[in-house]
Amino acid sequence: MTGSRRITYRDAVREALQEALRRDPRVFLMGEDVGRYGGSYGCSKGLLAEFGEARIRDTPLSESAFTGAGIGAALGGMRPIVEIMTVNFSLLALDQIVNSAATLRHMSGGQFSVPLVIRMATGAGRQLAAQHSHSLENWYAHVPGIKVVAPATVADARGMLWTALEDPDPVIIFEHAMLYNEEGDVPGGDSLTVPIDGAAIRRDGTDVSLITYGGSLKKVLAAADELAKEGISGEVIDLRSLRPLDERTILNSVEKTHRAVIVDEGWRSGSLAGEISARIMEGAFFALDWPVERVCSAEVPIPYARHLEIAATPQVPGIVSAVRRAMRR
Amino acid sequence: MTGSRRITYRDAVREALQEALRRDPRVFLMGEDVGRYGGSYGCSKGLLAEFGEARIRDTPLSESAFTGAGIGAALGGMRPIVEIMTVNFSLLALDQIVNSAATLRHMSGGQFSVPLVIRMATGAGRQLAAQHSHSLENWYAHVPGIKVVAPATVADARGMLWTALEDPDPVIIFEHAMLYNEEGDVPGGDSLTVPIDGAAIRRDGTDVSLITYGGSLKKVLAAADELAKEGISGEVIDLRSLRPLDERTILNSVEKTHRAVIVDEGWRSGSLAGEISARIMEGAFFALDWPVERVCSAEVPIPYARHLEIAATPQVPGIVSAVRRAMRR
Amino acid sequence: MSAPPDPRVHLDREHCLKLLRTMMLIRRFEERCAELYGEQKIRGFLHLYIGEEANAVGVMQALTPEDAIVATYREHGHALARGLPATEVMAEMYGKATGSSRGRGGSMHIFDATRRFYGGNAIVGGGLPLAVGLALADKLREKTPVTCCFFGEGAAAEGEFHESLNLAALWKLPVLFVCENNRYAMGTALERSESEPDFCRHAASYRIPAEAVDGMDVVAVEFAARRAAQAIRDGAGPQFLENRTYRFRAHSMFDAELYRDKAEVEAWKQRCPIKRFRSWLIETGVVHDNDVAALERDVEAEVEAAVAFAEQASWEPEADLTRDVLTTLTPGGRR
Amino acid sequence: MSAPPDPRVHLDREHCLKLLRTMMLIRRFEERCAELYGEQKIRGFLHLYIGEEANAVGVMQALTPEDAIVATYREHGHALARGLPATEVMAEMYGKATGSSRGRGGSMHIFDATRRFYGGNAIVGGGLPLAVGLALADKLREKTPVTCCFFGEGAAAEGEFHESLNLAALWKLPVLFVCENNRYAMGTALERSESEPDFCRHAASYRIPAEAVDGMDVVAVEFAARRAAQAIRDGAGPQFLENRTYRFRAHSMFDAELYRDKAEVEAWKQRCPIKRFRSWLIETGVVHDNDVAALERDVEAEVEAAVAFAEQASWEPEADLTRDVLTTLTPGGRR
Ligand SMILES: Cc1ncc(C[n+]2csc(CCOP(=O)(O)OP(=O)(O)O)c2C)c(N)n1
Ligand SMILES: Cc1ncc(C[n+]2csc(CCOP(=O)(O)OP(=O)(O)O)c2C)c(N)n1
Ligand SMILES: [Mg+2]
Ligand SMILES: [Mg+2]
Repeated sequence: MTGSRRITYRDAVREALQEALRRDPRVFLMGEDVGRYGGSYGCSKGLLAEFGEARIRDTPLSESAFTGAGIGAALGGMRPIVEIMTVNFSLLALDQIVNSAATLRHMSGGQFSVPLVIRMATGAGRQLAAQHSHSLENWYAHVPGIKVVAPATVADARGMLWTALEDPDPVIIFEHAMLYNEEGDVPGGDSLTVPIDGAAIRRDGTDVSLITYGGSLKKVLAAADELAKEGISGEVIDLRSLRPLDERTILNSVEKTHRAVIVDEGWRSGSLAGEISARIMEGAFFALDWPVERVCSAEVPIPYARHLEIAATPQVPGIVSAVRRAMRR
Repeated sequence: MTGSRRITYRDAVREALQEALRRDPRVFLMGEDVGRYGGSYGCSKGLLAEFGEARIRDTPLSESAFTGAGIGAALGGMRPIVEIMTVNFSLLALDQIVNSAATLRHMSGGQFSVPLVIRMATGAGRQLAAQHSHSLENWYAHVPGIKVVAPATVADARGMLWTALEDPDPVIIFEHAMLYNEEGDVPGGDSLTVPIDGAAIRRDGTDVSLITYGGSLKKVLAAADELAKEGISGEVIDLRSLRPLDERTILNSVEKTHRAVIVDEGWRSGSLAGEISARIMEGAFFALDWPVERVCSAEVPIPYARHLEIAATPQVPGIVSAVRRAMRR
Repeated sequence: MSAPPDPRVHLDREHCLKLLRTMMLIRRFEERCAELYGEQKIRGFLHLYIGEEANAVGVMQALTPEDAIVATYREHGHALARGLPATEVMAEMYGKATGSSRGRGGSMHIFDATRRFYGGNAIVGGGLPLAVGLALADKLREKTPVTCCFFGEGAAAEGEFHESLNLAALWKLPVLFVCENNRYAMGTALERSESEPDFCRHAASYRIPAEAVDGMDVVAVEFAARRAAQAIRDGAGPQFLENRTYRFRAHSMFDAELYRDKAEVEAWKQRCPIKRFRSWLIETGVVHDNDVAALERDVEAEVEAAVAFAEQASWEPEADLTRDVLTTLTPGGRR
Repeated sequence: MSAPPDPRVHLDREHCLKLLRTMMLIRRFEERCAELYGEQKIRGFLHLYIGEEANAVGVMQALTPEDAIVATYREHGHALARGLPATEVMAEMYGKATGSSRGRGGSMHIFDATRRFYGGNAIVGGGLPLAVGLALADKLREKTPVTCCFFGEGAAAEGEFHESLNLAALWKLPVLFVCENNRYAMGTALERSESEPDFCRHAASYRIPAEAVDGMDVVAVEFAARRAAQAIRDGAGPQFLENRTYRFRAHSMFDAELYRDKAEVEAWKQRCPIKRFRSWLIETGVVHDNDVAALERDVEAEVEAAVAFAEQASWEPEADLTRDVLTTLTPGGRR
């Protein structure tokens, strides 16, 4: 058993794809520019050379048809991985995802499973403006019949894909665009897979529960560091699975800390943060010493200018102030 | 000034369309089967004869293009009303709505407004199964740059359209499919328009705030009647506008009643009910005597069989029990 | 109606009786459904295929049990022609637990995994990408089935039509596209939905070989489908049929049919695929009046047995509401 | 390059200088943008039009100030050719408050209401339905402008292409569709995205008249665009141009160009629209070396003035973040 290795999130995704393609001949990768270009975020570089055109399929610009084709191929016994360049473009494929992938099993009385994995980048931070910076995780988390995960760490990016592929139902994987260059550790040895159904406590704490996922985890950990200097002990929960939510882990933490701040890059109104706040309301109301706070994106299409983009999205100072408010400091 | 009249919701929609088409030559109606067929729910019957093909435009099955064409026509100075048969099919048009209609003004630095109205049916209750029974109101309510309304009464259906057309920004109108045959009063005289930015208290009460919208209002009022017999006085709030939310009306009520139950036909996880619960958490936590309850749809693609469809969606008995729970009865 | 020139359609008595019987079964089954809709035994949307039977029946002859089928919300005919038991289809219309989809789908969502019948799709055009994917799965595993995708002419205006035909052609996938051109999409006539109403030209613009077929002639349909399926099996890539047909009934049970002439409907009814085929069979002496009478009794009995089956079938327990949302049961659900 | 047969393209010295200057301005402007990207003055996605200048410049000659333009995320060329001030476009690239979109759009979202320049759309194919709608608005009011819609050949695979062409043709809308076929969609070559790579055949399948044009020849483009625009103004309905062109640079600043041969790029560079037109003008004596030198200085000065303008421009105050989300200000916003 070798020790852990340090790699980028991008490499973790690539390794995970490579492993899956090697392990299971039913697995193939399909999407715009996954082949010759190497993936718009470079996650599939080199895979075409190893696995060939049949299994690393460049598609035309046809989000609806190639996502639907992924569903069909899953019905037909394959294990497709569909890459949609970013969540923004997934709007073009939503009909297939919501009306077919999510419904087919139930609507057919349990006759068909759809073992499909859809990966997509999400989030702001690269100054790509209003049509390339969405965080629509809560849209997907709203839909019965699919599972939704958001690997926030390199190890999760490395380990969740195989678990998702083994799942008989459609799994959507959100990769925050700001994570691809991040470095992190992955365990050595063979057991790189990680479960996709439970939250992880990324930092233990006693005073306040900081609940987040995906691209915001890093910011929340930084905020917790800062708060620690003020003597505030934040417990950081990385949701990992956005549907289903690991309600137990959230509630256990809040029952201990009596306070919670949720950090979510989605727009505040109608956000996943709202759902979590409601769950805490329902499951831990009497344990709360202070109303659950939310730190979300401003209600604005994300602007291009750097200072405006920063102002529009959750940042460490905003998280720190929300916690101070919750602590009545 | 004549007295009020009793008409169906369907007729209210039709009258509102007719009035708008008569008042403003820039208004036109566009969508699948709005002309010769008279609208899939019969809301535009007779309009083709009065206004002709140019203004009552039957479209091919092309949700993305004709919705986008509505956006373009609005940019070009018209006041289009786009009818999407039901919210389920709007998934095919979401890219245009979210990436263009909702962003154009901000993304252009304020140069363009998009005075577009999109009407669509929503909701379950007609045994149309998993691809025709969605309630995706919270998806739309999540998006900055658009307004979202849900007329729950005949008078609102009659009065909101003109207000929406006068609004310089895109307005989405959700008409619950179970309402079209409902009868109700509309005021006589000329002032039929109603505002689209405020909630309405449909029944005063003191013990518990019952917050709902659209197709669930009738059920909530029925539940309130039943509860009154038990001596529980429910205040019924009809949100009317789902984006922006009239937070003030909600909070004022909860500050008075100290308890709230939200009834929302959307799936529970990620629902608008979650957002409202979170808003109450944030704005009225210390006024609450009991955690806010939600009555939502079950986490299942809506099934065809009548008894299962009923079991999957909010019903009077479920609302009554939630209130009893909140009242600790 | 002329005898088909291709030897692969064997118009022997047995086969002819089968074609006729299947069309009659669909017709009778749906007439009964319309009655049951009136009695509120069947609810939701009910789209009848009456008048179009030759299409499903003809095409299905060209398919083997290994082939896959993707249909629309107007799919009773396809389901029955594929061999789904009328009992289960009827029970599904009732919403019963023994229905093809355990009562969760209803008329628009008939499925049968064992017969590779992939529904039943109520999103117009939504089945096209699925068919592409099913064919891709077969091609990737070097299997040779055909995936047959039925859709209406109205669906051809949707972007999915364009994207799917392009993918299928680009990747040379074994898809048989069958456009059932019944000239109306709800109340919208063909000429108001298509700038180019000749669908073979659309297919050609993706370099997909296409043929227009008399969709009121079951033998012509069978012949064209066999030829197209054979081309696919021979590796020629996707093929396209435009079946020119007509629905005799309203779009659904809610349709007042304001958009078309009664005379037009009557003219098409003269071309009823069942009547025409039956007359031809009797004229040519392949079958006799008493054969037809026997078939009628037989079909009637099958439909009535289906109704009886559906009537006595049990309801899915409410407790199983969230069963099969995911493959592993979701705990909780309603709240 | 041959002189155009149509008298409506007036190749007098002044017009030639204008064509040449505009192409040179776009080229220099974008070369400067690439440098500024290296200096991190410009961020986000930056898609250069270098090599394709003849298309925007040629087409724009056929349009009047009343006409409308819908472009893509590769739209600096279209914006400048339409007459947007280089200063405002550059300030937008910087994200400054005096930029065309107050810094909210950046490179991919240049807008100008006064010039009917409707962006700037970063959803591939997303502009097509908007163009249909703009044209519909004009038609409904019995106005006669043309709406000109630019898009790449990659966009033609999207469903929106199909739906939009069908609508435009069906409703005989005054849309000039300009497909800028530069043979690649990011790293995907034409033959891997289109089963039928001849776009005129696609246009024909909607009965839209179409013409393929040498997109490296500004005069040929102008000529074709004038003819098509005139046909639209004459009431012939939508027209389609396939401009065969090439981008000399990477897709965006993040692209390692693994997908195409250097030799291919070099071969196309030999056909540089600026070089060719300039040589032809000099050969035929329409302009002289010193005219070109003067233009170069002139263009350089304009671009440097734009950079200076952008450099000194102020930032939008953070407090105005949620300004213009709605036409009436939204209270609140961030929380
Ligand atoms: C995406 C979508 N849009 C609209 C509808 C409503 N709708 C159901 S059937 C239909 C007409 C379809 O016509 P066609 O494809 O010709 O099939 P036909 O009904 O004639 O068999 C329409 C508009 C739908 N189900 N899905
Ligand atoms: C709907 C959508 N899918 C994917 C992308 C990512 N993307 C941006 S440009 C591009 C290539 C477009 O190619 P083409 O239409 O030929 O235009 P070109 O870039 O060659 O000018 C892609 C795939 C996008 N912006 N929008
Ligand atoms: Mg039809
Ligand atoms: Mg291109």
